Amino acid sequence: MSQRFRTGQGGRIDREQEIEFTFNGKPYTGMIGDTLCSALLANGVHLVGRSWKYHRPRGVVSAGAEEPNALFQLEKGNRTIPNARGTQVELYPDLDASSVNCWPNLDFDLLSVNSWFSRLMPAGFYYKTFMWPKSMWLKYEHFIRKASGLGVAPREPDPDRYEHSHRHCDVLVVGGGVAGLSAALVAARAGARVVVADEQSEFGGLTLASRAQIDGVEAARWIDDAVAELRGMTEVTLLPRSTVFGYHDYNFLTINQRLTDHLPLTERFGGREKLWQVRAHQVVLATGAAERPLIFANNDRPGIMLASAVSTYTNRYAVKPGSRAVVFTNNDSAYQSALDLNAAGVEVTAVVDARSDSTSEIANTVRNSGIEVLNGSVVVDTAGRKHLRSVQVMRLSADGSSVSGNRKSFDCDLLAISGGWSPVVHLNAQSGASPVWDDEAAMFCPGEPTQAQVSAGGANGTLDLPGCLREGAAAGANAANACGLEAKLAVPAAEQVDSEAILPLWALPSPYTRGRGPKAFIDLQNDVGVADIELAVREGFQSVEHVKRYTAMGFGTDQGKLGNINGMGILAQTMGQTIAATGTTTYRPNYTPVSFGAFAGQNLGEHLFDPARKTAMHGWHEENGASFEDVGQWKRPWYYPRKGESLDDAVNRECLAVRESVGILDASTLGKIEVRGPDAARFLEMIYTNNWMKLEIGKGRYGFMLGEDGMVMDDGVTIRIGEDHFLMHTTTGGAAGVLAWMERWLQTEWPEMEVFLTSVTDHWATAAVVGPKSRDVVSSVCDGIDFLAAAFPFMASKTGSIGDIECRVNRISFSGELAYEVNVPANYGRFMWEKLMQAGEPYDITPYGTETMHVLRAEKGYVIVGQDTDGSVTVDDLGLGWALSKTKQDFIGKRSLNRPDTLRKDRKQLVGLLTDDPATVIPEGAQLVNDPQAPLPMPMVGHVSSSYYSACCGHSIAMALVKGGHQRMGETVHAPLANGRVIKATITTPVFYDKEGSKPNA
Amino acid sequence: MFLIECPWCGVRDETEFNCVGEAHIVRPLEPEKLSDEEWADYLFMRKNPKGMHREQWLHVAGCRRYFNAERDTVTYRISATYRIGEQAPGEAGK
Amino acid sequence: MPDLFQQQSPLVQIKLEEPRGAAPRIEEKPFLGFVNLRGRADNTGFLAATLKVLGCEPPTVANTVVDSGDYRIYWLGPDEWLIVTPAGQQEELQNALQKALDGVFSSVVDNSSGLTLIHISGANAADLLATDCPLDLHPRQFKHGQCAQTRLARAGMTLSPLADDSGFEVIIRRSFADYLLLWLRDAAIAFE
Amino acid sequence: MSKYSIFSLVRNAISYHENWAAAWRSPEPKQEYDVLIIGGGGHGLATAYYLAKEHGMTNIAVLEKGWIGGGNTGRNTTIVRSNYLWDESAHLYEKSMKLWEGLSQDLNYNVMFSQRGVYNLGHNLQDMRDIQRRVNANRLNGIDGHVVTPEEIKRAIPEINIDQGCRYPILGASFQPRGGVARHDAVAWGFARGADLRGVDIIQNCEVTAIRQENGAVTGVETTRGSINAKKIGVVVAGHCSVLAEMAGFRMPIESHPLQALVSEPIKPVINTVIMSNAVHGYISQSDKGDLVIGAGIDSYNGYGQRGSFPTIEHTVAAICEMFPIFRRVRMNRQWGGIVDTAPDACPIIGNTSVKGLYFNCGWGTGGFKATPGSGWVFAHNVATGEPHELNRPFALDRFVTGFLIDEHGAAGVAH
Ligand SMILES: Cc1cc2nc3c(=O)[nH]c(=O)nc-3n(C[C@H](O)[C@H](O)[C@H](O)COP(=O)(O)OP(=O)(O)OC[C@H]3O[C@@H](n4cnc5c(N)ncnc54)[C@H](O)[C@@H]3O)c2cc1C
Ligand SMILES: NC(=O)c1ccc[n+]([C@@H]2O[C@H](COP(=O)([O-])OP(=O)(O)OC[C@H]3O[C@@H](n4cnc5c(N)ncnc54)[C@H](O)[C@@H]3O)[C@@H](O)[C@H]2O)c1
Ligand SMILES: Cc1cc2nc3c(=O)[nH]c(=O)nc-3n(C[C@H](O)[C@H](O)[C@H](O)COP(=O)(O)O)c2cc1C
Ligand SMILES: [Zn+2]
Repeated sequence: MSQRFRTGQGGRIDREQEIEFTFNGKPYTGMIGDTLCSALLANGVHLVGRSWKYHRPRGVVSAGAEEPNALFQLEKGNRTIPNARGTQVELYPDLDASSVNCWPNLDFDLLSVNSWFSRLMPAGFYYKTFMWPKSMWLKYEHFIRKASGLGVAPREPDPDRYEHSHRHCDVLVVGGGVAGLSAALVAARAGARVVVADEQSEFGGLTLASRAQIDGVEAARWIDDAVAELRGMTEVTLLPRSTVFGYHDYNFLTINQRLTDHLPLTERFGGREKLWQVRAHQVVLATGAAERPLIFANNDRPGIMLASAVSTYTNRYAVKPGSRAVVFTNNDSAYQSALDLNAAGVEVTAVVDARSDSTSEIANTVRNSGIEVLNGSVVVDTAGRKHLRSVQVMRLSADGSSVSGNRKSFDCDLLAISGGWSPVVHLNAQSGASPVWDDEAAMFCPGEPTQAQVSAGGANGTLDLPGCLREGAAAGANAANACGLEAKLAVPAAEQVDSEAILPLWALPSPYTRGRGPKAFIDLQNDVGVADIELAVREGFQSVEHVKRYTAMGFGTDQGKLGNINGMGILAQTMGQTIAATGTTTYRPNYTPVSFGAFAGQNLGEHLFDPARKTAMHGWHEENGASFEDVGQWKRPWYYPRKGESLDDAVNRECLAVRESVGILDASTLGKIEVRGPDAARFLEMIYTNNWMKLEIGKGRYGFMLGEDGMVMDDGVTIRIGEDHFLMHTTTGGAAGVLAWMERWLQTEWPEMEVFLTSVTDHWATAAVVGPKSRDVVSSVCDGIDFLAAAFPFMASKTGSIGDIECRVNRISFSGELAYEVNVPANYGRFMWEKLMQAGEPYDITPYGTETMHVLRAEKGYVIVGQDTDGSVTVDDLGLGWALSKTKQDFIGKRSLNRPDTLRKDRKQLVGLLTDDPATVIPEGAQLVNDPQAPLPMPMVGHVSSSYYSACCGHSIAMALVKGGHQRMGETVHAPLANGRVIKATITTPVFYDKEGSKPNA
Repeated sequence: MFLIECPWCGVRDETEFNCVGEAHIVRPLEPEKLSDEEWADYLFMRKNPKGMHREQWLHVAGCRRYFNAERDTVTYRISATYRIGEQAPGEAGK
Repeated sequence: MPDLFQQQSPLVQIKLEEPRGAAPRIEEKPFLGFVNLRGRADNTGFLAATLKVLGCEPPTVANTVVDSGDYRIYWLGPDEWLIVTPAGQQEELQNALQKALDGVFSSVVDNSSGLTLIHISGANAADLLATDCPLDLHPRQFKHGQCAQTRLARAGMTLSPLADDSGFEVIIRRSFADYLLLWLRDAAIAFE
Repeated sequence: MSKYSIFSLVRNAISYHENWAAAWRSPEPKQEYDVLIIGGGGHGLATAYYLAKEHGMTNIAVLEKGWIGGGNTGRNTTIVRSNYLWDESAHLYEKSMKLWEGLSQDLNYNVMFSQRGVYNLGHNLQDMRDIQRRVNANRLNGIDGHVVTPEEIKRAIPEINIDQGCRYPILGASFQPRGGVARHDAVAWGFARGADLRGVDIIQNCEVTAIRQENGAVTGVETTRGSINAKKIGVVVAGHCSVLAEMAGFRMPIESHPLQALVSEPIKPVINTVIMSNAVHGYISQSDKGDLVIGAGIDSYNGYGQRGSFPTIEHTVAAICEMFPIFRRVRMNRQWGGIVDTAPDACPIIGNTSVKGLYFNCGWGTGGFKATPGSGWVFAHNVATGEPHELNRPFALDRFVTGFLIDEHGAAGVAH
């Protein structure tokens, strides 16, 4: 028979819609409106999981975010999720759930043997053992890991989408209980932009399970009306199924909205979750209060449940969480649960109240309804392995320190417990406030806010319905007023019910010798018991943070929502100090766990993880089979393999083509910065190491930029276009940094300098046409330029046109060949490229990529900043001291070159290397030694920064940084490789090709 | 996640900015005259206070201006932002 | 006047598609002229010269944009503006400005190929941008006449709302155009 | 004080664990000590331990402003490796690695040092050059490691995405088999217990508020628990070193930044090694409890708030999902931040200061957990003898004057 424990009427479930689901492979039915847990309870299923350490049988204890036990693996395959909290999983047709962390199955879990050895496994036991023999730890660990973890991660790629949204609002209301709704109503009516987020599927919070009245109608009706009114307002955003999981600085809050998890798998379209990033002028925290359990021996059996959860299951979900109940409390609120159970037809055997007396109206109502109330009594133990069978009750001494008398046993399968209430202060604490202990109410209340925020209702420690409504409305009004609006305070009315004071109880007195009786659990998920805290204190772990870390209390997926406050009470008790002095552990995001996918959003994959910057000729490169290299965010053609060619084949071919005829390279990615103004030259004098004042107009010059620490930071050619006008080229990866760096000097150090910088990197498309035939190619394409060597010498720059299109041609060379860089506005980049290709056809013009560019420049000994330098290399180290002005008084980085270390003669210096065997290419990154026979650690004298086979030279070439290298020409070094091979090489100059440097001047 | 008031653009999200470190570090006029120690002071030594800090920010995704902020490094509260060349708040009369 | 037919916009590789469902329309307005202007706003010579050419002074109120004849002038910074011109007019403008500003500390740089403009329209235009733009796009906060350089996903943009709810203009850098379009299109799926 | 072992565990189980002694005492501070160690993180406690063990100095107090191990020691991603590029770093971290390898036994405290290997991924050609360079240097320095291909990585970590079509594909990695992780808290506690056993006073809730000096030499400190005299003071306060330096009257080349980390919910083991990617800023391993432990990038501003900014977390999680697409459905449980003390060359500063008897050990930045035993060991030598050990001599403060930086940062520097 299905749903045996469903009540005959009431509840917010849709009785018309019975749906099927499976738990651990067994079919069950439930209703739309159920949670997985309420549906299981409706079917009389109480054993839902096993605890983490001892694998004790566990059941549902709560009806919300604090649930530590009822964790499930939901679904299989690519949509599976581990550790879903069953109290917050909405039931949908064909839901497939199974228990986590038990083997072979929930009923018979082999690792429950741990329970027998539990005495050997107190808090921190692993620090004390598994140390011998030393070599065994990895083996021990192997088995420990086997037992670790709860659910399993999916093994297949996630089919779902995750979305993001930024949102600004006047008032963010967190929690849509009655406090939150009243706040939202008042603020929204004043015209505020309001966002209301609640983690549940329905707004209303705890009051959904209440039988009270608001404004003269049933509470649930009032809630429906309030929600309808809010929904009708354009400036209000209602976010159900939305958990505010982080409260950061400057009223920045993050919300995780679940869009489809409540739907059957076949109906899940669109994004699965949406991460809202909200900036709120004002925040109203109306997150409610959570009930605390009471801590006694064997308090973890299935069937032991928070009293408020019991009410929620009976009233909201129309489920009887048991057939015979005992209620155990230290305050008034659980009496309502006794009445709710009674009304639902569950027999309530007794209310056990630790307080010596209870005379409030509700207590009397309970008594009058025929339920026995045992004052001055506590539950001391329970029985029933997989489901509660009975509880044992004893008398509490007047001072609350001990129990006495006979143990009275009550048969029951449900124990509803209430140890008092804890305001949900998580977000208040995350926002920077320190929760404050209220001794009388026995709760941590929100601390003094450090941001524009107010707590209201349960979240503020106000537990009565009229109080919640009042505080909510006031908070809404204040928040709206703080935004410059004029709010009208309207407080919904509800009947005031008086209640009597709570008797705070932490570790309950017990008939057992302290620490020797059955376990009394505080953190159910991590199996932390009272004895663990006592042990921690005994061993010196006395700070609440040490206790947390030593026992793992509060480390679980519930982050101690259920147990932490009790844990702190017990710690205070054990230490003989106040709870205020004990304090709480640090509250941190996330309030409840959030999918990684929600954080990542759509920003994943080839196109969206990070921008891929592309040049105007990118399409051509793709169409012509280029293989690409990532340089910074740019995509650059790496090489253009022809059919069957390897990287080496292609590069050899490309290199030879350039040296023998002509090649073409897309150089658009180099940074380009316009430097303009009367002080432009003076500015460059400071930025670069060489001289700029006298550079002729129409000429370019190569320069090094140093950091103020004297190390090479960037390099490139800068062209003087006019007296006050330069065009600077930077490295591809360095462009943004160089611009920001120069702006910084201008804006902050030399604001009097009249210089403007403008980035034109994206505006110009650049093709480098390189090789002995380059002049023929370029001159046939570009008009209006005299290409004769005398008229257009090396390092000159001229403007002309390609058809009607303006172009700038720079005769600069990074290859040591005759070469021209042709620039056109990038909209014409591809047009230019194709023109050049066409004009180059007779010379078999060869497109080449960065790899060939690297080989060509290495043949000439030209460095690449970032490859041949690493932030610890000076211009002198590169052997390029000529680039350091001897005449300038100052330039950035100059002073650093005079420090003892930069003056050292044995610094690592750039040299060339030649191997004996011309075919042997030393791997880049090889380390160099003088004596490869030396014992380890073997003294190293340098490393290879660039190394290639040079088809043009017919042998391998390498550049290396070698200690004192400039003085070691002709000497031998060795590169011992990982595979045991040692390559011998001779130190040479790094210039391997056209040593006299005549070619580019041709 | 800060909200930062760019002295030019107004209040903007932290992600539009870059923090580039301590403010009011003046480059020595004649570096060559400094001892190695003095140069190292300029180059590397930082106040790095716990509490009020004056630091430089760049509105990198906005107006590309550098400006100064006075911020508490514990609470992260920004008490003022001001343009380069302007006096730091509370500095007047000092 | 250059041969306009030889031009390729940065988005040439991406076919613009009809929006589906309630997704906003995303279209490129290619080949506009973009001229970057710099000068000191407290320099009367600068203001006078620009007024002569542009028909108005460049806006000195931060985050505003003004229309002057065919030109749309965006405030980019206290000494920097972006002038958007109809296709092909940038050269003329640049020359005129340069001439007028002769001897005045200033800089006029053609960046027409470096930028492109995207128009996003439709009921959900603001929400689409809000997917990953941290600016408050509420019409009360960000209206026609205002502009902002800000961030969209992992790239920069210059954004301005158009009159009459007709959407937003987004100016982006050429090399990021591909990325941003793919990104916007992916974000638009949420509204389909 | 009983030795920890399976036997003592059984013996104590029989007596209901009522007889365990405190792992360390909580004494009142004395008027005077021979040495004060300021900072009860792993490094400070290790210093005290080795001072006692190796140098026979026992009249020592460790002063901790909060609870021991509550600083970066208690909030790091626990990655241990020694495959650093430069000789100076490599030797120091390798010394530490050797100490790790016998640490549980030495301390008689299981710090769960788990040598399950560390991968440093390369995502572009320059990354791969740097990896080659570093691994070659490591091997010649006697440090284990080799370069592995994407396929080899995939074999070891089947869940990783080595698809070459993704934005920053994995091109290879360095692998140090002896690298791994350790249980961070246990390191602090183990050193504390070991030091306490040898007579060291561990004094918590004792914040140093001033450093007293006379004639250029230290004489003691003021604390929130009164003033304490000592002629030698070792400052080991990580993110707070500039604060202590200011008390002593000088500045440090240090900036303190937030560095964040996060954990997932516990899941059954899927990652049995450690994976680090500098290029995309994600560091991941899985603890023995089952949570994925993930380190993020550093925030750009100075911060002592032990919290950072959300976008940093957002980017790191995206990087993790890019590397491990299956984790999109796994959930993040908690995130937090620490205060890392970063030096311009990303290397520590260990040694004497201009004040006699005052020694500093800081600048470990994003990567000092792995150095804990080695750092304590060399610093103990430095404090005991007044002179740096050969291993820490290159890390002296004066390198910022001479320019002798050890640029792990610029050169293929990898964090953590
Ligand atoms: C998120 C994160 C991830 C990291 N990941 C790694 C990693 O994977 N691998 C790795 O090797 N390293 C990592 N690190 C770095 C590593 O954590 C640190 O370098 C290392 O733990 C520093 O140890 P410590 O003992 O010097 O400092 P801490 O543990 O910070 O100890 C310093 C102590 O000094 C105390 N103190 C400060 N001021 C005073 C005062 N005035 N008086 C008294 N006491 C004071 C503090 O309270 C603190 O307890 C990471 C750091 C962070 C934050
Ligand atoms: N009788 C008692 O002793 C007692 C005790 C406590 C509460 N109550 C009753 O409970 C009600 C309290 O009303 P209330 O509005 O203050 O609280 P509530 O508990 O009814 O509502 C709080 C809401 O906030 C949501 N929430 C919490 N944290 C959230 C987060 N981070 N993100 C999104 N949503 C979040 C919850 O899902 C819940 O719906 C009143 O009716 C009160 O009388 C009674
Ligand atoms: C390696 C490591 C693993 C952690 N695992 C967990 C965990 O499983 N659950 C948890 O709640 N916190 C975990 N934490 C985080 C701590 O709870 C805590 O946030 C962190 O130590 C920082 O301290 P604080 O949050 O108290 O400031 C872990 C921390 C570290 C360093
Ligand atoms: Zn700005």
